[in-house]
Amino acid sequence: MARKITYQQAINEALDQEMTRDESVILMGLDIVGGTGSPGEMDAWGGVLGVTKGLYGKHGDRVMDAPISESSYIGAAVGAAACGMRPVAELMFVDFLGVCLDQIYNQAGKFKYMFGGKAETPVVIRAMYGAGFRAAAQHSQSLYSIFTHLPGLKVVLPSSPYDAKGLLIQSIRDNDPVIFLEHKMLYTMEGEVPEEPYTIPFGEANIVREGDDVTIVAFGRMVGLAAEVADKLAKEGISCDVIDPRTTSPLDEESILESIENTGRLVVVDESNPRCSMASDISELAVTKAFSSLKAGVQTVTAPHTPVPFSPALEDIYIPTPDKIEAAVRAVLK
Amino acid sequence: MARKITYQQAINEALDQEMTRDESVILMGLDIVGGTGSPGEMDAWGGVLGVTKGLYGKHGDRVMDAPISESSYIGAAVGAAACGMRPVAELMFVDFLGVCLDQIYNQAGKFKYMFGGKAETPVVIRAMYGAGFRAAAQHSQSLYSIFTHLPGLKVVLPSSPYDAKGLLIQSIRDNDPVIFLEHKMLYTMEGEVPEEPYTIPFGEANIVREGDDVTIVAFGRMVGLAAEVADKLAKEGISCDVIDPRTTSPLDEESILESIENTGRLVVVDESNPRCSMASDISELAVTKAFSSLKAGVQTVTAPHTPVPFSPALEDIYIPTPDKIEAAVRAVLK
Amino acid sequence: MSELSKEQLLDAYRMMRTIRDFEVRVHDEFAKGGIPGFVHLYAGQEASATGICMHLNDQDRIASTHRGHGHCIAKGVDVIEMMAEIYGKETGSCKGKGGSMHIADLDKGMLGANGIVGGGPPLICGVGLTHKMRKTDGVGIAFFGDGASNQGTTLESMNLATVWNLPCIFVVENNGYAEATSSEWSVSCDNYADRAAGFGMPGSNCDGHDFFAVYETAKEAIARARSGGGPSFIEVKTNRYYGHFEGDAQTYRADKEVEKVKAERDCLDMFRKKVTDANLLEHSDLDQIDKEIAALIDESVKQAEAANEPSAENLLTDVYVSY
Amino acid sequence: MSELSKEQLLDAYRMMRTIRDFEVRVHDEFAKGGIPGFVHLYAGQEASATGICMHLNDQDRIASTHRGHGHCIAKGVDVIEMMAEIYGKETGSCKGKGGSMHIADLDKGMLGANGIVGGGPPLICGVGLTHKMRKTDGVGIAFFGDGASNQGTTLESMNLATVWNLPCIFVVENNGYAEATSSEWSVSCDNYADRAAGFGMPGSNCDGHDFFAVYETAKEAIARARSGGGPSFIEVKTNRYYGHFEGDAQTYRADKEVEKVKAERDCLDMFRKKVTDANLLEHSDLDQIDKEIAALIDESVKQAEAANEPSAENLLTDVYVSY
Ligand SMILES: Cc1ncc(C[n+]2csc(CCOP(=O)(O)OP(=O)(O)O)c2C)c(N)n1
Ligand SMILES: Cc1ncc(C[n+]2csc(CCOP(=O)(O)OP(=O)(O)O)c2C)c(N)n1
Ligand SMILES: [Mg+2]
Ligand SMILES: [Mg+2]
Repeated sequence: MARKITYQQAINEALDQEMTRDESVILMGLDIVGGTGSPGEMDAWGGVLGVTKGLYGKHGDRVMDAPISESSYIGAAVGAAACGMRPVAELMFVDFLGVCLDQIYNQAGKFKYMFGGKAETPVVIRAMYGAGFRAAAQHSQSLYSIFTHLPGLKVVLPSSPYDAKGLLIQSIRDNDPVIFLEHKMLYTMEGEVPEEPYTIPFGEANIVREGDDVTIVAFGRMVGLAAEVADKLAKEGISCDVIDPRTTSPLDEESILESIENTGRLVVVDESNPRCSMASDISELAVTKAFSSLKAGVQTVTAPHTPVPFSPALEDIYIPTPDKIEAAVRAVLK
Repeated sequence: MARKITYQQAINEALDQEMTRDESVILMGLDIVGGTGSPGEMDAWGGVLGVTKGLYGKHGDRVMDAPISESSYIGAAVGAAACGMRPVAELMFVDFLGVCLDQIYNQAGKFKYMFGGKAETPVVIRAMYGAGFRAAAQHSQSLYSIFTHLPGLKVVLPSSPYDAKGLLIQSIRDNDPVIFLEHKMLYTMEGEVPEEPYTIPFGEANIVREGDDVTIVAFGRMVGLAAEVADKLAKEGISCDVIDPRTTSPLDEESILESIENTGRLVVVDESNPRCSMASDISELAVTKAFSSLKAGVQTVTAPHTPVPFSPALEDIYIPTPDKIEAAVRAVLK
Repeated sequence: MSELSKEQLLDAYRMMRTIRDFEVRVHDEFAKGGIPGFVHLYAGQEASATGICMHLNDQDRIASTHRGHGHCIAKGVDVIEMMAEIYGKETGSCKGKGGSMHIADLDKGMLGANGIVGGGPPLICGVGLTHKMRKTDGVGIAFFGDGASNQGTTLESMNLATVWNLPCIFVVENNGYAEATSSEWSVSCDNYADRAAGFGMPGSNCDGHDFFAVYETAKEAIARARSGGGPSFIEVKTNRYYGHFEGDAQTYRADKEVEKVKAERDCLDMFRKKVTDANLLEHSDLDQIDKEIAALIDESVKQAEAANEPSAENLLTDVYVSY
Repeated sequence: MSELSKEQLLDAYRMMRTIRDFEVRVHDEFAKGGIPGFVHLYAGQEASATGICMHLNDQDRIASTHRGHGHCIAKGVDVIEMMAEIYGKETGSCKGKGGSMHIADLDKGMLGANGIVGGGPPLICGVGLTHKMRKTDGVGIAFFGDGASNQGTTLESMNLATVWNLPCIFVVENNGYAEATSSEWSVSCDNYADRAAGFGMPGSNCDGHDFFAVYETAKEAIARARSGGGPSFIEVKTNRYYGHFEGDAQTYRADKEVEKVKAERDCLDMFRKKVTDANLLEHSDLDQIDKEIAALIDESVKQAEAANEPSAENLLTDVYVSY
């Protein structure tokens, strides 16, 4: 499988292939077509960063722009899912969850339980997340901990083009509501991606690097940074097990625990704010279920408990860096 | 201080006294007056469970009912706070955050930072939370982990009438946005409460029981259950330090760490869903900052990763019970 | 009125009577302490759900509110299972996990009572969209209250339905109050038709005590939606007979407000008078239904009381299809 | 037009010219790579912010949008600090922490550009409420776009403002597009006045290229609000000269759409023609302003480029007043 495409192309391809395979897959969002009702070109944008470009041309009215009314168009996706469609709704930036969360967590996420099992809501919510784009406090957050906290939702954080495609196809075929989060700084990342459709099961971590000295659990864009650090330290003879859980809900506890049992040392790298975060969650896993294996306290590397600053100088120190990850690895080894 | 009043009365008294003291304190919410525009009695409800009853009679138009438009009336509270008022907005049930979260976390919580420090937003959002009322999946959640995750907000969880009054007065006088969460099952709890106004500082835990064997950190309604278990175990010679952090943001890390350093054993009791929760957060604190003191793995007692069931039989086993807390304490002592 | 067959008229009466008796009984049983939780009753508003749902078939879907029993019954949800659900029993429509505020039956096209005010209208856009994509002539009906008409989710959905030209009908059941707050105060437009116009759709209103008025108004809107003419808005002017929820002392209401409506404009009485005056049905036909329904409701309570609580395993099931 | 003093006319022109030159310069500097992040320019819409804010004093407050530079300048925010903010420098209005999408100056009554579409209208209800509680004659102005007019937060706020009778003005700057999507498609009402009526408030519209039209329309609405007459809605029909954000190829626009507006209805040209035709100002007065502003904008860029990045400590400050 020699073909290399970007993370963004992988997402586009997954959507395209699933729409081709299954008539019930429909897309909706803000300017995911672009140009609707306008005098110029239709499909002018294909999403604010071009991720859905071309899909309107191929699939016509199954790709729909919406007015800026996230509650109602995402709610419409939820309602359509409850009627047997497989909608993929784009919430442009995950930061906008504040105007539409109810339809996601109180409706989609709870139907099955509240209705005694007699409902399925196979909706996918795609959203961009993450810092690094100089997009400031309301367009740069990593809010996946919130979705992970909420029962009834599945949460997916692809860290590579290969995972993006396989996880998105799985998300669309999955029968539960899925939050599929795309890191905006990864869109241009290239990687090998098979042309044919394939799925990656939820709840199965990817062991990105194997090692026996330290376990590093990292999410989304942080996976690449952790791997980079692991490669660097490998030259010094420090070997790290770098685990990308790929989905935070469900979580592959087993792989993480197995690794901790082997290494006895854990670093968690999470781009989100630190409180009640995935960094907390994995730390809890270690101290409740693998305490006897731990040889040192856990180290977490996260953003600080602050909004995301606009200033590039500040944003660069807001985001966890390889240096900080390396320091954390060295600290657990002390 | 012999006077005993309920948790609910304590809240009412705090609001009343602060409104009397400071003209800029105003209240808004759904039916916090009750009867607005109606042909019958005004102040007919005083809140859905009567918590604000009588305040309209005393303070008139400074207590305002709103249409069912949480984003706009809570946003109005945020905007008024940015103009120098001290609004206390009631979000009837915290479960409704899904229709108004943006104004809370992207606006109120970020103004100061985004505006380079040149803003203050002294708004208080009061909301009911918690299970036990047979109110089912959309009226029973404990969503404080979400607010705790978000920088810029302070989060308060009073566990007694005394704390409710002192923490609410502090919330109103505080210059940051505060989420003040009232457990609906505690409204009828009685306790000694001074008549005069007083404040309880944020970020100072209350040591509810002192002990040397096990640290129990518990939140909100769970504090009482933990104390009950501690009292029972005390008779067997097991002594528990029961810590009520009272505010989850800021968090009194010091008191918790000090206790763990002394006991070496930690149980966290959190009514919320388990993932990325306060149970995770406190576990992380222990394993990152007090690892060398830990003599055993941490035990957490939480609700399961499910919505809140309606059935009383199921709800009773959904909520952490004294039995489960006791089992957790015994487990960390093994 | 004359267009309805005798069968249909009997059905309409049966539906309204079922709702009424169901609600009166829940009220009584709640007062005796047999029913847990928050319960919002639909008594008084029967003609609304009935006049609208009489037009619907199983492919049509409705979204309801916290005050959902009437909509459930009108959409054909099983009454025995509903009562068990309200009691929180394992034989309930939702195995006891939902309760009064979340009764649903998707197979019947009933997308659920909803604990979130304004929760339903976005979902109904999804129903309309599904019908549109599948090129059926099905429709979606969003029932919501006057209070809910001010929720952003409702307002957005009205815009979306017009922009996407969806076969959706927005039915505001204006019973004068949202909890204790008057709709005259909380709703800023003089007339709901004005608000509909602001979202590019036709708006009309009707007397919610008169089954036939509701039926006729809905007929037009639903026909329009079925034939691709897009969404409509209907205000049903109605009254609720009980408090906002069970336990509400209702001091915000005018003196004798409900008594007066009951005496002068009760939907069951009005229906009976109209159809018997016009000699379309006999009193005895209706009395017969009254008897049947009384028995049915008795049976539902008996079965609900006798049913088991859900067993403990149920706590952890039904969260996901797979996890 | 004649009611405005020479001083005021010069002020209006200066404001519009400042906005225009500021935006043109940001456009150019962005293209050169000097400015990070998402930048949305207000060029073309100057008469809107200016015609409205000319009526305001420091106690009046406005809420803006992602396209906020023009509103800032019209409300008196310092241009030198604004430019530094857009560059992310420590001398910026927000110490470089906010950037283009979050410039604010509460002392000037500017409650912030806002990255959330529909974020401002609820805040403006709070401004109106504050004035009402304090019994001042201050007002609050919510600026928002045609796209934002469909956000639930905006719609709810219109209802709330009427119900609470707040001194708020809702100004929709209809520039024809929300990103690439046409407002003719996304806004369901034929006329924004219809939507205003649905929320119980007067609605009017005006030509957003004509400063005087905006000024007169706003005058009435603001006077009404100041005297306790409640909220109003104004549609300003306008055009944006650049893309949605910098980098937008704008293929969704009609051929020569912007060129045409620029040639025929540019707000600065129209203003100049009107005031000179009426002999209220001389061309030389205006040329003088052009020169001053060009120098000011040059200076702002020079200072912004020379200023320091915020130092690392700033990352952790300003989250709370105390913690
Ligand atoms: C988002 C949200 N806000 C508030 C509530 C609390 N609440 C439940 S019912 C209700 C009143 C609803 O009034 P209306 O829409 O007129 O319906 P009615 O009760 O009259 O049938 C309120 C405020 C809620 N459930 N959800
Ligand atoms: C809640 C939310 N949804 C979507 C966006 C993305 N977005 C930013 S600007 C914009 C278009 C706004 O259009 P309009 O209100 O007409 O303002 P204009 O850009 O034309 O000034 C969109 C969709 C956002 N920032 N916030
Ligand atoms: Mg009502
Ligand atoms: Mg626009």
